[in-house]
Amino acid sequence: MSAIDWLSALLLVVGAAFFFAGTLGLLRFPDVYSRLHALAKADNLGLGCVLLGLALRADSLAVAMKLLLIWPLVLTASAGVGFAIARRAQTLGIRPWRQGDAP
Amino acid sequence: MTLGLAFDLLLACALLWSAWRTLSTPRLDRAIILFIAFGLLMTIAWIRLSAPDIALAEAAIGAGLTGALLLDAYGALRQRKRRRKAS
Amino acid sequence: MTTLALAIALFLLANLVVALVAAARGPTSADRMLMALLFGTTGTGILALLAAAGAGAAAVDVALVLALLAAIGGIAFAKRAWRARHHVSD
Amino acid sequence: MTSGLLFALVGVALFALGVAGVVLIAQLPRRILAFNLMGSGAFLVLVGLAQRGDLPDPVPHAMVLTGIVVAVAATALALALVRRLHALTGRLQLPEDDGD
Repeated sequence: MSAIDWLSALLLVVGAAFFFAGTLGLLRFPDVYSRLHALAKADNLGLGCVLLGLALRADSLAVAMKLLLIWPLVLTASAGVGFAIARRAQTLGIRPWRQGDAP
Repeated sequence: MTLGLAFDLLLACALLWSAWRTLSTPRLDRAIILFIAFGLLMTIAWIRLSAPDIALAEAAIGAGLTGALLLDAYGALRQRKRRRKAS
Repeated sequence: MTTLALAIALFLLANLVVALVAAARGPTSADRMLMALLFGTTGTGILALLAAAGAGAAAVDVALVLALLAAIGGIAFAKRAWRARHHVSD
Repeated sequence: MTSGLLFALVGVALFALGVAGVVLIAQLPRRILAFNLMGSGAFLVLVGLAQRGDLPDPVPHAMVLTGIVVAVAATALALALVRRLHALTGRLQLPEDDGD
């Protein structure tokens, strides 16, 4: 195995770890806003690392570019959705969680 | 190859479980979100069956369009019910 | 290397199943919608990994479409379906 | 292929679940969901059993592709009818289902 293969495997494992952290945060965090924060971790870093790791070992340049194209797309989409949900939550009067509140 | 079999088995269990919960939950919003998750699992199942054309249609229609349609209808029904109650 | 991609796809699928169980009994409807968004992202990752594990380059196209359209559900939820405050017992 | 057979069996179970839902659930939007699950089960059976040889049979693939599009059109029509029924009568059930 060459260095590229090792780097790609490392990136895949790191991405999976970020996905796991995002799921865990979504399960454990107390309110909508902090759960959005956990979701953004899985979206941006987890998927980014997985896609970068896959692009490093893609067969052709076209496939690698297509894999890397997914990432900015997901970044834009998740930023838009996160903004829409957070603003709607604020409009509906959901208060952010503070230390000392019941979780 | 046994790893692929494990993947298929887990995917089959997830499909059946989400379908069962979609039908058994009495609340409509819960059922709709479980149905969106079901469409996504179906997309992965089509890829496992080496049918990328169907997976493409299912991803666009099953996960995107049908989910948006159902959520929109749910919002409209809910708003009308509230207005009726208020008047 | 194909084995590693398939193993990580399996791990992400297990992740997805855990989130699915949590979404089915989650406290508020907004949290369930966030779970659905997480499904979209994780599903994109699984499809890309399956493409590397032997499903062919067409799976990457499916991942691209899924990444685009998973967001539409979230926007539809925030704009149309999320009307009133959902309490825990709602 | 063993995965084709596995998913065909899952499709049979999904079809059974969907039929039970269409018959037993009175609330109309949830009945539409059951109808969709039924369709997905039928599609899985078709494609799963088409995976016999080295190359999959393309005819069931084309039929399923058409079926998915028809299913979403039928869902949209059914949802429009349900919204109309709710606007006119304020109910989400058909009249003959009210009794039980």
